Amino acid sequence: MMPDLGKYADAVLGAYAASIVLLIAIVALSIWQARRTKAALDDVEKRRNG
Amino acid sequence: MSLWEYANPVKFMALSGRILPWAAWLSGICLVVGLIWGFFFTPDDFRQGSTVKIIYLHVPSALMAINIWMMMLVTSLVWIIRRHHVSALAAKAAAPIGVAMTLIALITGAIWGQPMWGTWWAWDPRLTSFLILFLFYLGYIALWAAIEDNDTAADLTSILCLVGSVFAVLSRYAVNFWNQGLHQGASLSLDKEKNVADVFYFPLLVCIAGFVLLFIALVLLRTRTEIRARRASALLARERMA
Amino acid sequence: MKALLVRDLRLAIRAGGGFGLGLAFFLIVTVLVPFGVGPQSALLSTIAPGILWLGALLACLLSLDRILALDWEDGTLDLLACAPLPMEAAVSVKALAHWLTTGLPLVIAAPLFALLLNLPSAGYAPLVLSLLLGTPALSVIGTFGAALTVGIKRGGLLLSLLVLPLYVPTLIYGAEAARRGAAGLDTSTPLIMLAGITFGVIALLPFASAAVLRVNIR
Amino acid sequence: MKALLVRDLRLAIRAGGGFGLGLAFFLIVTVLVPFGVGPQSALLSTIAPGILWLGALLACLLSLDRILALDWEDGTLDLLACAPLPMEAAVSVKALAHWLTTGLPLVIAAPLFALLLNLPSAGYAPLVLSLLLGTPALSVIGTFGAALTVGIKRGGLLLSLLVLPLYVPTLIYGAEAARRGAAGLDTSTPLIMLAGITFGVIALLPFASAAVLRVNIR
Amino acid sequence: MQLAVDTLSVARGGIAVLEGLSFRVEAGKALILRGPNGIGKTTLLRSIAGLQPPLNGTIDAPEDSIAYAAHSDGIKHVLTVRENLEFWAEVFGTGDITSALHAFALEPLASRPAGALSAGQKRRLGLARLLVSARPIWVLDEPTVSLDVDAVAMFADAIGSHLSSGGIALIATHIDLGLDADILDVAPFKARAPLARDDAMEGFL
Amino acid sequence: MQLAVDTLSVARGGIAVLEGLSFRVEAGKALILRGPNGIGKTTLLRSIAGLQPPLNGTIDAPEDSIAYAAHSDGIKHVLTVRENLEFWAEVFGTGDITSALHAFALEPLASRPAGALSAGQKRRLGLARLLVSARPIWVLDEPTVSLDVDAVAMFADAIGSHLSSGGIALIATHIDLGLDADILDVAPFKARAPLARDDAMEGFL
Ligand code: HEM
Ligand SMILES: Nc1ncnc2c1ncn2[C@@H]1O[C@H](COP(=O)(O)OP(=O)(O)OP(=O)(O)O)[C@@H](O)[C@H]1O
Ligand SMILES: Nc1ncnc2c1ncn2[C@@H]1O[C@H](COP(=O)(O)OP(=O)(O)OP(=O)(O)O)[C@@H](O)[C@H]1O
Ligand SMILES: [Mg+2]
Ligand SMILES: [Mg+2]
Repeated sequence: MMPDLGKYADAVLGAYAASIVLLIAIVALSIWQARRTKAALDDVEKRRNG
Repeated sequence: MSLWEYANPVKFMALSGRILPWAAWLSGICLVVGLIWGFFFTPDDFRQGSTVKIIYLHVPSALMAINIWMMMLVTSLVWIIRRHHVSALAAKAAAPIGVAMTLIALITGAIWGQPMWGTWWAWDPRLTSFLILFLFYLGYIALWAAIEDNDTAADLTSILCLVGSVFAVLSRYAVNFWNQGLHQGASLSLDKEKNVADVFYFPLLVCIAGFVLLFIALVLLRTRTEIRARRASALLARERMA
Repeated sequence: MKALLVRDLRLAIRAGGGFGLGLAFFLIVTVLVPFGVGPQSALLSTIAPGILWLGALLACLLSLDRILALDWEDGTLDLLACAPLPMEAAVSVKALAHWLTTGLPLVIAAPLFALLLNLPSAGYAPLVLSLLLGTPALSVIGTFGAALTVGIKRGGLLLSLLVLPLYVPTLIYGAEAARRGAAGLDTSTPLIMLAGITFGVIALLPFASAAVLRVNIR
Repeated sequence: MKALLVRDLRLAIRAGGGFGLGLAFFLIVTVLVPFGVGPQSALLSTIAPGILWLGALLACLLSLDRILALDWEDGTLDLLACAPLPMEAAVSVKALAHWLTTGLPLVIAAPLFALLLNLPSAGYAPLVLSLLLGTPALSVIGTFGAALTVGIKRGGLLLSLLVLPLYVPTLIYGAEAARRGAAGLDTSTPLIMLAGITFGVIALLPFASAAVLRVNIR
Repeated sequence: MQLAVDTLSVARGGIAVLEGLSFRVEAGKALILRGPNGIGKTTLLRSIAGLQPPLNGTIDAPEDSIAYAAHSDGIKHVLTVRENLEFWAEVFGTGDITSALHAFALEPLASRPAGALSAGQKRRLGLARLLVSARPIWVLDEPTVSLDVDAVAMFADAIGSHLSSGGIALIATHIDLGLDADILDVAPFKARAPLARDDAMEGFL
Repeated sequence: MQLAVDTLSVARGGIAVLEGLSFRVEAGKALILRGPNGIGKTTLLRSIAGLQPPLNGTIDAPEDSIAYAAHSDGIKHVLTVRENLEFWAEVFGTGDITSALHAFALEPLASRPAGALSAGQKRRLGLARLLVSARPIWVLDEPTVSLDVDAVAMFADAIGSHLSSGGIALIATHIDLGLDADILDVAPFKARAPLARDDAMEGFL
């Protein structure tokens, strides 16, 4: 299954790993912030609407 | 029905809520397909060997890094001229994504440079101007973070974005004059116009589409977050006054 | 406008800051470099033009927050905003005062410091010329940065972060001119570019600075 | 004392300054050096250890005025002088807070920036070690300088001027250790000297800083 | 000449603090603003002085006619009292500062650096600046803070002659100044709900 | 416990401003200092608080017993009201801030950044700090500046309960605080000739 990366395996795998970590980080950060503010807003709205 | 109506937060929330899942799913599909296709099912380049596979990350992220700044420039202008809050918030929301893209381009480039040029980093014009772009992103985000009043922050960051763009172009020319550079130099067998074979080209296109869609999904999500945060703080203030 | 210039110069002298300190910082940077990179004179004379330009840039940078922050804190900017003086003129005058107290002394003293770093003798004239053409741009761009960060308490470091990428083109052409001069090459292209940048920012940036300052005051 | 430390750290984070900006300045200095001296990587890797130490030093320097000036301006120092907290403890805590927000991040980020300057791979460990040993001394000495200049409005440049000569020994040993490391030589002597300086200033300088501060308050 | 304010709403930190305020001050009159702490007097005065845009409503005054004075007097500590005043006199193109020095009994202090003044002396210098501005409308935020009885009397005199020469004064204060002036309590105009800054903002609320 | 000042002379900028001042405040009493601008009240209070050395004479107070409050309140704008107070409570080792918040009606503002307060609200925060310091002697320089009528009443209450629990207050002010306290006019103690700071200086005069 795994393609033969030859002597550059480290470089290719490293690049993929680093990029995917960064992509996941920005996605996770965005989702986490979205959840948190949504919860905070819902909280305020609930208080306002009784 | 003009386009500007979507600058109203309510309309924007409704529309973006509908687009967001589509963009998210499509970007996920494109990224998975493109990256798997590129990583597992493309041949090695005859000179670069397997490192050519880095192109599927490097080129899309580099493209996005530049284009996100362009998008911020446009939304900043819209804020300055028409004062639509969603526009300013979209610029704010886009910046961290731009930072992530710039970092990916820089890191993959550096990792690629080690086998190709024998060095992690060289002061090549393109690399250098990328580093400067990175600094502009950082300054932009730091300025947003440092100012409490939202509209003031929007005004100042917009003007910074404008002035920064001019200086980014100036730097690009200056850097070119300063050093001829390695990027796309003789060591490269890949040259988009002539040499990129279809085997590399099609998966690359899919990856680029994936990155674009990912950006759209993220910027919508983050803009929604910013709008909610503004609403929450407005409501809190009203509560306090009551 | 003359009143503002005179007052700014007077403040710079009285406050024990002004002329002397920018120079002193420049001196200290040039002195510290040999401690950092080691004392080999060949190496030093290669990097001398670049280090001198960097030192001038950092000395400018460190004094930027004096341009507006003091006037902000004690309310002078509020009062100036009410005064019959366009904000564009005010920021230009302030940039000019900054250049007179910081940039100009650096230009004059640079040959002296170049001695410390073994600058080749062909390099003196291009160094001074490039500094003379380039430092006004540093002051004007710096005023823009100072206007951006004026509302922020101790925005000094943020100011540096915002301003330094804007300094890049000036630094590249300036140092390139000084370097080519030291190597005995033709310096006209970088000098022309430098002059272009300087005139461009002097003509345009005060509008951005004034706009930013108005936003910050409100 | 814990309260003071927590408050200082909190202020550093809230004020949008703190951790990030010192780093950003370090990054920018390392980025600007090649623009100044030119892009040749052989030259850059020779001067890399010295430039990195200088960059760290300047990043520290720029943030020194945050240590005490803000507390002076809003009267906190007057109030602290009346509080049941010895001044020596207060200045030590403030130096510690400064190191945690500025020095430590620099130590951690240095290897990354070393990459930009093509530091030879043997140089990484000595560079980090020397910074780890040396930056606390920079913070403590800087606090002394900040205490000296605290009464002076915008004493930033004067502060640099006073502090830089005091930084020279630290810089010499630190850069020497990093340089020897990069050249594959033995680094133990400069590192021991560096450690000696650091422990010496940590043990003694707070008394001087406190004395100076008491004079300045009255 | 007059200062007219019509259904004005002002905001601080993006939140309305006063709304629906209307008043009119004729030449030769003074208006004193009163109201509890935090009601928005400072915000109102800054808006009238043109330092921040109003949320709503209009402020009508001849152009370049307003002189504003607040706690921060724009006094440079390293310049002398005379140099401080001369600077403002030049900026406003008036030139002569002797009468301003005299009005606040600053002659004996004229060559003292402003940093070496006591709190009340500094305040007197800040008020003297109004005289050299030669502006007809004075907008003053708690002008008598730190002043002793004599100095308050000097201030009252200065206001008196300003008004009798056709000037206007708008003053926010908590204490009695002994001036013969109308008093406006701003408390009833407290904003009920924070208003959005413009239509596009509506969605935020 | 008492605060006793004996033939005190104080100087500012190296020049004596007040001399030969003697007074004594017993536990449970307040003393109000009055005098024209620039007479030296601030200088006197700073000397008593130990912030500057007196020129002559003695100041007698138990060690670590003085809390000083002036115009600069040591308020951090980026911290909330609660965080500001908590910091001082920890420094003085008292811990609980609820009663201090309550005494100056700061509860509704507790989680607001201090920078977003009005002038009077900031002053209330500055005064609340006195309560968390738990020090018996309060040395206050114009404490009611910018305060409205309600807030002045809160301040008077705070002083009242401080005194009735055996505290001491020394207050410089220009306006009437409505406190039941002795008043000392410092004007007669104005230094006649500038004094040298110590014997070694004598030769210069
Ligand atoms: C940190 C280092 C690097 C950075 C910041 C960087 C940046 C960029 C940028 C900005 C682009 C432009 C995208 C576009 O406009 O089309 C790009 C494209 C590209 N880069 Fe890099 N790069 C780096 C290192 C490398 C290395 C080491 C290689 C390979 C040896 C490489 C190969 C390519 C290729 C093949 C493209 C292709 C697309 C085109 O022809 O424009 N890059 N890079
Ligand atoms: N950034 C902000 N966010 C929210 N509210 C704020 C902000 N800044 C100020 N405020 C509030 O705005 C209100 C108006 O303040 P302003 O300074 O105008 O009051 P004032 O009438 O001058 O009071 P004082 O008599 O105490 O000086 C205050 O209640 C204050 O707490
Ligand atoms: N550096 C200095 N050199 C000479 N005189 C000074 C200096 N600093 C202050 N003074 C003078 O010392 C005197 C005492 O000032 P202080 O601030 O103690 O007065 P105060 O009684 O508090 O006045 P106010 O009621 O105005 O606050 C003033 O006359 C002031 O002008
Ligand atoms: Mg007010
Ligand atoms: Mg006083």
